[in-house]
Amino acid sequence: MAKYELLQGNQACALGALKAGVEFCAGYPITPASEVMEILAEKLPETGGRFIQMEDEIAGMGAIIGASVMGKKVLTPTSGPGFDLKQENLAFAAMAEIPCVVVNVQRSGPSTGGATISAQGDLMQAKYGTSGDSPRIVLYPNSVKEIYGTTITAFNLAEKYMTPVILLMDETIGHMRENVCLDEFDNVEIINRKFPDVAPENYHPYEPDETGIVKLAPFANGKGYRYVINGMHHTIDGMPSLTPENIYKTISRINDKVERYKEDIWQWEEQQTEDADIIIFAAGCVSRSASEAVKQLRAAGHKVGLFRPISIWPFPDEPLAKAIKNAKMVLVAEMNRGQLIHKVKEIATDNLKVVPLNIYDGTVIMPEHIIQSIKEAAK
Amino acid sequence: MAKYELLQGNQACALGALKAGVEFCAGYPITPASEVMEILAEKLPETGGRFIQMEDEIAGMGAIIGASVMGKKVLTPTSGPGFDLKQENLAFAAMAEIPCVVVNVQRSGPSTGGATISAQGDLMQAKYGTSGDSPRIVLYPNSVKEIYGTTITAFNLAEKYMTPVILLMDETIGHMRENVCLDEFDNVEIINRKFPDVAPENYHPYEPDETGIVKLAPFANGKGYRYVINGMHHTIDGMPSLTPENIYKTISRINDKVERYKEDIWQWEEQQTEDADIIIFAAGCVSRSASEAVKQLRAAGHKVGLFRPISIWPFPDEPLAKAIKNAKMVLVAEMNRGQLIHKVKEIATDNLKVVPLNIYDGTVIMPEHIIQSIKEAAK
Amino acid sequence: MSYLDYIKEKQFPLFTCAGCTHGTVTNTFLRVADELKLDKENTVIVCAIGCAGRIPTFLDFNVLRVTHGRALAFATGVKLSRPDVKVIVFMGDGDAVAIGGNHFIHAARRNIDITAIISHNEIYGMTGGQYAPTTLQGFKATTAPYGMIEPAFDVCELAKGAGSTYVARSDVYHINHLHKVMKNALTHKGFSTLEVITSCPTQFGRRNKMADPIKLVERIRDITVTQTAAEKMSVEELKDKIVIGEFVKTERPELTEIYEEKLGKLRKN
Amino acid sequence: MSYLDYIKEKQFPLFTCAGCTHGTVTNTFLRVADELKLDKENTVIVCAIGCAGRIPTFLDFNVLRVTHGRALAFATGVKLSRPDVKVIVFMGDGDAVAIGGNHFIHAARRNIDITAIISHNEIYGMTGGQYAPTTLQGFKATTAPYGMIEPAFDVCELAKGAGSTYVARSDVYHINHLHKVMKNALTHKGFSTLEVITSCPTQFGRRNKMADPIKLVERIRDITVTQTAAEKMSVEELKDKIVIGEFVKTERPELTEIYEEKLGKLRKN
Amino acid sequence: MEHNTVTQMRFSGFGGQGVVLSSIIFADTLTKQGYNVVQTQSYGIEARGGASRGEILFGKEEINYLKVVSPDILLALSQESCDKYVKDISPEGIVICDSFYIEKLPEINKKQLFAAPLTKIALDELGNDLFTNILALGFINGITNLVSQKNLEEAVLARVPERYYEANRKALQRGYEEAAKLKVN
Amino acid sequence: MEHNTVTQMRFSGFGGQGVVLSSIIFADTLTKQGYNVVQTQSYGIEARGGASRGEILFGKEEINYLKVVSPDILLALSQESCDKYVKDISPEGIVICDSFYIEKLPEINKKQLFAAPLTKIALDELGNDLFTNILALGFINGITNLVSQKNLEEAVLARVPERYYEANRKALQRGYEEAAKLKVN
Amino acid sequence: MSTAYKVQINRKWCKNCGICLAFCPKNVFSFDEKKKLQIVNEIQCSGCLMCEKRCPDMCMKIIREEE
Amino acid sequence: MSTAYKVQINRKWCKNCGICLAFCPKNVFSFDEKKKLQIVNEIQCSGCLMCEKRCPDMCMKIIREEE
Ligand SMILES: Cc1ncc(C[n+]2csc(CCOP(=O)(O)OP(=O)(O)O)c2C)c(N)n1
Ligand SMILES: Cc1ncc(C[n+]2csc(CCOP(=O)(O)OP(=O)(O)O)c2C)c(N)n1
Ligand code: SF4
Ligand code: SF4
Ligand code: SF4
Ligand code: SF4
Ligand code: SF4
Ligand code: SF4
Ligand SMILES: [Mg+2]
Ligand SMILES: [Mg+2]
Repeated sequence: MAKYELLQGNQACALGALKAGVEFCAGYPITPASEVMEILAEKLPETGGRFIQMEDEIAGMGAIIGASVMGKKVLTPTSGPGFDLKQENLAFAAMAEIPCVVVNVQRSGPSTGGATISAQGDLMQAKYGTSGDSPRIVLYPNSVKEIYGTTITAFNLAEKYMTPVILLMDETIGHMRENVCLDEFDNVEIINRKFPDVAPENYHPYEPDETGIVKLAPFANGKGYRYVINGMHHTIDGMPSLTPENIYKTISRINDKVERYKEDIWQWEEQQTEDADIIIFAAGCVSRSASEAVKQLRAAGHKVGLFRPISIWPFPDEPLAKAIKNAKMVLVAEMNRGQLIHKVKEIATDNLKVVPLNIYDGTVIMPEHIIQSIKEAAK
Repeated sequence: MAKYELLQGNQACALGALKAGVEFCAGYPITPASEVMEILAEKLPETGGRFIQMEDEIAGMGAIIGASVMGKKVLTPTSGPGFDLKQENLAFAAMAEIPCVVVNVQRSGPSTGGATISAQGDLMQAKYGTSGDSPRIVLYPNSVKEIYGTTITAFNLAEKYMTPVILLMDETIGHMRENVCLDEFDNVEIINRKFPDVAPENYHPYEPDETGIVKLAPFANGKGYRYVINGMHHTIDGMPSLTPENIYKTISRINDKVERYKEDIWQWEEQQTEDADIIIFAAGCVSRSASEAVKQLRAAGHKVGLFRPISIWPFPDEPLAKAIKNAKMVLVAEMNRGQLIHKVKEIATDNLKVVPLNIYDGTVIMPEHIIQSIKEAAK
Repeated sequence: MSYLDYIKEKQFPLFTCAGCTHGTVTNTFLRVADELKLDKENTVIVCAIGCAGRIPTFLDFNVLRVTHGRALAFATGVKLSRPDVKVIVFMGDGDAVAIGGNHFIHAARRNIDITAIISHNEIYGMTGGQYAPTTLQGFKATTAPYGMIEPAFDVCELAKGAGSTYVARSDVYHINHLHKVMKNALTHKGFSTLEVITSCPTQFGRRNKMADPIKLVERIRDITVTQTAAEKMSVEELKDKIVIGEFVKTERPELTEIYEEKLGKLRKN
Repeated sequence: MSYLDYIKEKQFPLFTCAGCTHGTVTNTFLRVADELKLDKENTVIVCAIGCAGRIPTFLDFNVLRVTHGRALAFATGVKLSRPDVKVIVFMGDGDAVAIGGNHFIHAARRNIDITAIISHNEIYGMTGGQYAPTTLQGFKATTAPYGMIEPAFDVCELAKGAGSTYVARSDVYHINHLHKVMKNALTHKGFSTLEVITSCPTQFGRRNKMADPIKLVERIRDITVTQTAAEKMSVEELKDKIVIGEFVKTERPELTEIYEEKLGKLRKN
Repeated sequence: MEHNTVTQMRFSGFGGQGVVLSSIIFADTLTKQGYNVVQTQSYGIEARGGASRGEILFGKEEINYLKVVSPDILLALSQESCDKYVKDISPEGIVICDSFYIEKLPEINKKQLFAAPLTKIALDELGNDLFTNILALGFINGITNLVSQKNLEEAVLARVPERYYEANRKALQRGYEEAAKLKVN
Repeated sequence: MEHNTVTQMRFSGFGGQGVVLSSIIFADTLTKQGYNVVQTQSYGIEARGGASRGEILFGKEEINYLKVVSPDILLALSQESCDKYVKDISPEGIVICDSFYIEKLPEINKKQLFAAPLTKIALDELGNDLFTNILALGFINGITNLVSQKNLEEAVLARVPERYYEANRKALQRGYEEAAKLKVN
Repeated sequence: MSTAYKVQINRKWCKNCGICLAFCPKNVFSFDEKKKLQIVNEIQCSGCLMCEKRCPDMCMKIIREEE
Repeated sequence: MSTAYKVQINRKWCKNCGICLAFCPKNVFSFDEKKKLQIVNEIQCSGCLMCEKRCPDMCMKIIREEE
């Protein structure tokens, strides 16, 4: 029989990470994300892993990349102001193609804002927070159970595509407890990065095979794969190089892989979109309220559906385009001043009405808000 | 007679800042932005101002905000990796409504990338680099002369709207010298932030009048206006507060003012758009090549025009929408993998073809590239 | 004037937990401010995030409360742009020497005329009890569930190594000593560091079998020794003790003064 | 084996300017590596941005070159996750004690078994000659056009204050001394700091009337004094001198060892 | 509307009284009994001085309301929390008060109000007011009988240190009995 | 196409020879003479060892080409830079070489090639090879006569320390004269 | 003429932490059943001010009264 | 049997900085007209290795030759 237990969102993240095989966690405390590392601090020693609280978020990000270079699966949790500080090293990880998982349990910003206050303010930053073009895989679960599964996915994608993956969470879900059953994850697939399959003499760490994904040997692997990892544009050997060819190759490789495999990365949920005139677009905790709104509105005879991106970056534009093809209106409900709505507008054709619902006072958007917005817009 | 001189882009920025009345500069060296502060280090003592090289970019950003709180006009120059690091304190300035000018002379990223390499990779970051919703005024000149004027505008807008302003530049223009004539700036308007006009007893620093703009008295003003400046959500007195009302008010006030006065902030240039079938959308150094392309294509009988945003944030969406209304195609030429094209697509109607031209190998997009792209797309 | 004239009474009571002796540092500061007749108008207090960093918002000065760890960076801008203003920085230990460590050592190096008052409660109070770089080995914290592993900073040694021209340590039990050294710190010209041993019953005490605020103050009483006493003690006896006193008191040219002296003459007008 | 077996000959010549003595530090390191028979496979070199930070990419080890200032943070992850690996960090002075200052003092506090070799050339070479926190007062830099105003760090004092268990300074003129202390630093257990006085003719020399690389090495010869000599000198005589020698050599439990000792028993399997 | 099949509970008091823990334990028990459960709590400074809060939403269907708006059951262990939250309760909602701290009981329908000097009982009979929160759990269940007392006890023991098993068992039982007294009345 | 009304110049040599400064001074002079001018240069490591580069685009119209692609005038002060850049020159482009360092002169149309031992002249006649770059300016202008020698001299003096005025004047003049010699031949 | 001291607690600010109580050399204070601070021995107060100066909430006041 | 030393410069790497030259106790080196390093006095070399160890470009090699 399925065994249910009561887990907190942040706890589910830590447990999911352990399931995925996390071996190293470094971070700096910040509300509302601290529980993730507190639990890992307790549990990692049991599996021979290590936790360290670093002097700041920059160092936390640096330390996990250092450990990942040694072949470990790594994670660092943070929130708004800390996420700001991690951007530079996050870009390094993307550039040097080092897998890692960065958890951002969102709080209300900007700046110190409100540490215990829920908000969805970092959706664009998660993609565009760093200078230059770098790829970003960003996952955004909406329940405690989904946090567990998505954390595993985050590690899998990081290792598969040799790139940082961001797990975005809401304070609301991170700090909430729900009854969950984790039985279905018993046999979940766990992916580990690939080891080079050529001899050390022929090894060029940054020359991928036809899959487009590099195979970086962990440092000090005892097998003679020795090379340079470097955040400047580089040659296939990792040496700094500023020729147009190497610049082009580096930037293309790190970005193209996420573009190329986007269909493998995309995750989304649709509820009753097939015949819907009105589609609610919502992610994270708001999608829970949206679900409830769909239920109530359907019960009242309205053709309403829900589109929920789980992978918000790469943005599931094709699935969304398909889902809204026959709709007349999309309500984009966000706990910010309008972020993903820009992506929806980008996709929307001229005859689709795109309506925003933005609440950013720290309270969660409730089903009533959504219902009311739809009623008003439909007038 | 007009007096022409040969100035470097970064030098024009420093001189423009002095013209605008800069009194304090703090920063951390980084190519290709260092000249801005090197020149200010030399010149500021002459006007009684101060320069200090801080221990890192975070501190540079912190120090200028500290000085601005004391009523000074302030600037910090940086580039990619340093801009990453400034994000947290930049958000603080936006939140606490402290005017300041942040110069980002873009280099090729992500990460360390190429310090001396030109790129337009930070256009989205300039808006979305921080957690939470915060306003951003971002100006993007395309010539040495325009850098001078735009730097003055940046200070004026910062002081007028009590918010940070970002001056984006290209390595290409920052490091380039051009003959310029600065005579026309002799009588340029210089704006200074407003001093409170109520008595200290009735003063609530974060309660704006009907203009929506706060009047923050410089600290230690000798007149009894004493208060708290704070990066948490706050009351009208600056005290930390997490009530929904105060959260809502704070976030709204800091963002609404930029939205409300966007027509005053918007700056753009159009070349021969009136009858154009094809419009090139380009900013910064690329727009120079685009200009040349327009000239050559027009000479060859093609109806081509140019739309160049100077204020890239707030994005001049209405002007752009107007300019492209009758066009059949927009070519968006960027030295990145496609950033502002998302804004163009957001605005574009179904029958407008939006075509990207992206070169990101460190070389500048040349007129030939643009001409060729247009010819191909028009096929 | 009474020491309470330096606070915003309307904002009281303080948000702190019962028995949080960060407040005792405030108490002493108010008395010293009163004694020195600190000019509210011409004094800027800079602080940041954390329980210690939040308290100054309750004081009736010009108060700039900034991002976690960055108070001294902002303060450097404040002081350098207005050398005539008195600048005081209040920080928690995490704020000052974890995330803020770099600004701390650089402000000390520069010998800029700022007084840094660091409330050392051996824990991250505000965020719920994670270890600080000052947490002594063996003590528990949410991120040190098996006891602190890492060695702790000696904040005064660090200040000294970085060049702080005044360095002292005191605690909330030895309240008259605290008063004396705080006054010295605030009247010192140059960068002065005052580390004060405080206590956090909620986050440190609770996890280390000293939930009662009184227990923690008793502990401070028991583990602190004065410099004079310490001199007579063996290394063995000094293990687990914290020495209070004034460790550095020197004169070096102050940053804003050097600036004025070297660059003042360039001023044209 | 020759010391040149530790480099990637194909990548040579070095990118550095003629007479840049950062290369001399490399030269010494290669000889010490050869002498210690450092295992290329099991050694990780971490470095970052700056001229000093770029040189290690030319060495034939596992080389992790990271963001400016952050080498020790990354190195902490490297070492803690693989305590069996030898970790060496090369940094410029800006890299190590300007932007990287916080990681430096925390790595020292933790006493993690890493050797930090800091090339002190008194300037930001890579970025074109801005002052470093080690630039002595009066010297010129692009950002100190009237001469350096701020006081400089004594990097060894800082390391000591932060808790580094081995602290030494040497220079590129006293090449045999450099060799000796580098060997000691690399064989020390715990966090070891080695500051090496080097020279940057292009950015420091040119602006300070010592454009000729030879002049700068002569200067180093002239301003350095050994500890023994320094002991016999007056404060006045020591002004403008730099003392070379080993300042701290102590034993404290090393971080990864404490971890293993305290938490190793929790391991289940 | 359908969402009313969800029951809302709020546990409140001042920091240190352990109301958050008791809400978690109750949520554990509900989970065990097959309900869908969402538990939330106050965080940060809010959770220290002043009013502390643990909340539960539960029901048989999927729960997509993530916030307690009007509690069907309110536990108040302090005057402040009682005053603050009593106005939120649902029309039929009940209020459970610790009359030791709540000297001014709320003026609501008597049928909806259940009061006992919980802290006093804990102090007098268990020797420590630390057990008040568990005692309150027994009291709530005594009144509402929402869960099996056995499951509740198991849930308590899973969340407290072993050396306090006995005291907590006693507290839980004692609370339950206290409720019985009220019902008899 | 129209953009050919823009003239392209490249000054090249090894780091330390001052080619960037000479390109700036030449651009100053062009500015003074009413041209539109764009001057660029190599930066960073690139600018230290190996080849250093200063470039100019000038003309009477607005300049929107920001990059020298095929120089009409190439100055090369080192073998390396000469070898590297000679292939870029425009069909009619001229190459000006320091034959002291460039032992292997490029194999191009003789009419397009102008060589003199510039560094040697500086060393022998001015006592320091530091003046080579200014000497080269005189030489270039002697050959091209693009600007007035007086304006060029003023531009030089505006960018060098006063104590070197005399030497630089002499260098400029000497370079100009050396070019005259070639023309006579 | 002897010196007496009046002990005043600002109840609105006092959090009943007990620090004044614990270290008062004269045992002037005690807790009531609800752990609320009580003045039980005002007459013994020696005016040492330790309570006032250590109070983390600035709510203790010792007033010197000449009798 | 006397000891002689052969002085080898790796010309591809040498930047002619002159550091070996300046501090050679035996004046083994000099610069030519183009500031290029020359070995002018190999015979005097005492094998002290100062040049080899100080060379920032790892391009000096002193080879001991028994005669
Ligand atoms: C950049 C950033 N990182 C982390 C935090 C979360 N945070 C707030 S206060 C604090 C530390 C509090 O400890 P301390 O400075 O010792 O002050 P205390 O609360 O103990 O007085 C932390 C980590 C933050 N606000 N910003
Ligand atoms: C975050 C960031 N800030 C600034 C820079 C620019 N930068 C590169 S190297 C360097 C300093 C170089 O000085 P130092 O560390 O002393 O090394 P050196 O070149 O002198 O050997 C700086 C500021 C950068 N790359 N990244
Ligand atoms: S958590 Fe600790 S430091 Fe913060 S107010 Fe409470 S007792 Fe004080
Ligand atoms: S700039 Fe200075 S530090 Fe850098 S390589 Fe040249 S001489 Fe060395
Ligand atoms: S010390 Fe202050 S807050 Fe604590 S009990 Fe005494 S008067 Fe109240
Ligand atoms: S003044 Fe001294 S004696 Fe009097 S109550 Fe306070 S502590 Fe006790
Ligand atoms: S020290 Fe080395 S690089 Fe310098 S001249 Fe001598 S051999 Fe050449
Ligand atoms: S080994 Fe000694 S003597 Fe011989 S060339 Fe080198 S420095 Fe001169
Ligand atoms: Mg603390
Ligand atoms: Mg340096």
